[in-house]
Amino acid sequence: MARKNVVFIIKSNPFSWKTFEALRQAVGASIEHNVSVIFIKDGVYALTDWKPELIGIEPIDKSIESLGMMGARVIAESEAVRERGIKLKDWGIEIDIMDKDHICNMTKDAEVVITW
Amino acid sequence: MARKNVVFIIKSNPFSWKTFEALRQAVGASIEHNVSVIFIKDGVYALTDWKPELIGIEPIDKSIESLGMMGARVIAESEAVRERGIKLKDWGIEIDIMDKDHICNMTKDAEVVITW
Amino acid sequence: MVNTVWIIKKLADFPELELIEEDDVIILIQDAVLRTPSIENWYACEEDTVARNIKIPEDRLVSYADIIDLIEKANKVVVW
Amino acid sequence: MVNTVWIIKKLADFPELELIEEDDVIILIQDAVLRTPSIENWYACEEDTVARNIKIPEDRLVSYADIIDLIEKANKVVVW
Amino acid sequence: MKLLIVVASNPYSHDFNTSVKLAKASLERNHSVSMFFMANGVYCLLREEIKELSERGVKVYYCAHNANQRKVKPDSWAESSSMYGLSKLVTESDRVLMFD
Amino acid sequence: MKLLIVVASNPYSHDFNTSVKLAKASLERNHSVSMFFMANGVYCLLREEIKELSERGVKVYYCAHNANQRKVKPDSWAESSSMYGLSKLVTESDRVLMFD
Repeated sequence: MARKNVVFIIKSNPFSWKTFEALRQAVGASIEHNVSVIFIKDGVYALTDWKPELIGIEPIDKSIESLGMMGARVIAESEAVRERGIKLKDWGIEIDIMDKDHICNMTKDAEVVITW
Repeated sequence: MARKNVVFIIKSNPFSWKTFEALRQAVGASIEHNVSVIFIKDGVYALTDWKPELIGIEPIDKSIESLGMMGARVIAESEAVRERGIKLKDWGIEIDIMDKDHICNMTKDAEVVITW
Repeated sequence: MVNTVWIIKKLADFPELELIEEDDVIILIQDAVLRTPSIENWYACEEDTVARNIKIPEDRLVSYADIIDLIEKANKVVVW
Repeated sequence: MVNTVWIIKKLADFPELELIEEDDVIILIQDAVLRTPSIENWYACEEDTVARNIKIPEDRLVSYADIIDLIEKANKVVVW
Repeated sequence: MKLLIVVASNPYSHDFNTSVKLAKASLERNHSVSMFFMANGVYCLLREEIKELSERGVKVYYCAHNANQRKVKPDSWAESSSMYGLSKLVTESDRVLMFD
Repeated sequence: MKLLIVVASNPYSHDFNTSVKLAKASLERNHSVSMFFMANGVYCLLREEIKELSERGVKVYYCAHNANQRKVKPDSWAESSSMYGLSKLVTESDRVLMFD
């Protein structure tokens, strides 16, 4: 079966079940696809040191760790991070900071784009 | 039991089940309260001649008609109507067009305010 | 040849313009039909437009079958 | 004496300023804690703020019990 | 204080979290709390948190029409009601919080 | 064309309407259609429209974890699956539409 380039884009609702489900989906996909998970706009907040359990949401740490183990890339939009003046948490895996142009190119090159 | 001044404010999602449920709620309340249903911002679209059944939503005509029969007031924000250049449908009951200032005063005077 | 079909649900959520290429097509659905975009290749879902009583030129309206055909002809579809 | 307590869920949904009176109080909850308002009498739900790792001065933070007390003291509460 | 919390949001939303936490805080302040679930809020009746609130003294009501429409069959700790029932709860309550 | 529609939105949303209409239109064009329900989308399995699509040839899958979590018990016309199952459907599909 063909391995595909699959890009997940998390662009809003960073502190929600949506982000949790998006990451679960990305982990599942990373087993047989080349997966990149890209956080843009308000989505970048999901990569800060927030506390999901305080607001009744399951933590996303395991999902991000799994993405790292499966060789998936995790990317944050540099403009979005800078504009919000936020600091990303150390998730134990490498988070690539990438500018909009590069993110555009990755999206264009992807075979499947899934947005949340 | 005390009859209360209850204001319902529909401010977004005009073409949705939310509007349908808000109106059902307002009809129920109008049996024993002085009800005003105020459409502001994008909410005013709900008073145009739209076709809910085309997008899988139940029509709101009966609810608006019932509001009229129960003596509830139905109000549209004049600025919101003008900015959007829309024409309100003839719902068979009187729709008051009211400016923001009046709507503010009604909201301030209300005992209960329910927003959608 | 259509490159990417962008299905847009809300206008506030409009994809960055740099994402859209010349041979891409934009299809407005749901409440996105309330405001029309400033770019060239766009269509609006007819049923969603008629349901909202919005005036959009006939030649911009597409049926669900048309949308499926556009998706089939394109390389890729993105719901944004 | 508090007149109306406004509970704000999203900043884009901020009530028109003309709605807010001098003796009103605003409480930011959920994602509304991401951006702070320009007016005087506001608080933010502590748990929602800490959960999002947002820095807000201590004296602006209120617990759920505080929120309930503010609602009790006010004439009216509006979730906007 | 008699507090009425109306929930029309689904159970995996911020509104669910907020309304549960506010209900708990009210109980701790010895207020009388009613919760009314309607629209997508009726799915909340399937969550343990609401059952627990009911056990701790929150009166739980729901719109029977919405529950029926969504094929949700609430347990007996939740009381079947209607939009007219909601209206009567508004009469009895000192404050109403609407989450949708 | 093999079309995969993933639905994470609740059944009283615009996304529900859009995905049902797109699935119908695809069937009429003789495409092969799969629908995958996850997150709040699993509540959609309680709606007749999805059952009808299944009877007309749409393959309906759902995330068993999400259904279990939400106490939704799907009928047998819907196939229990997982995030890995979804990944395999992505492999087989020519186009993927995500609604959330």
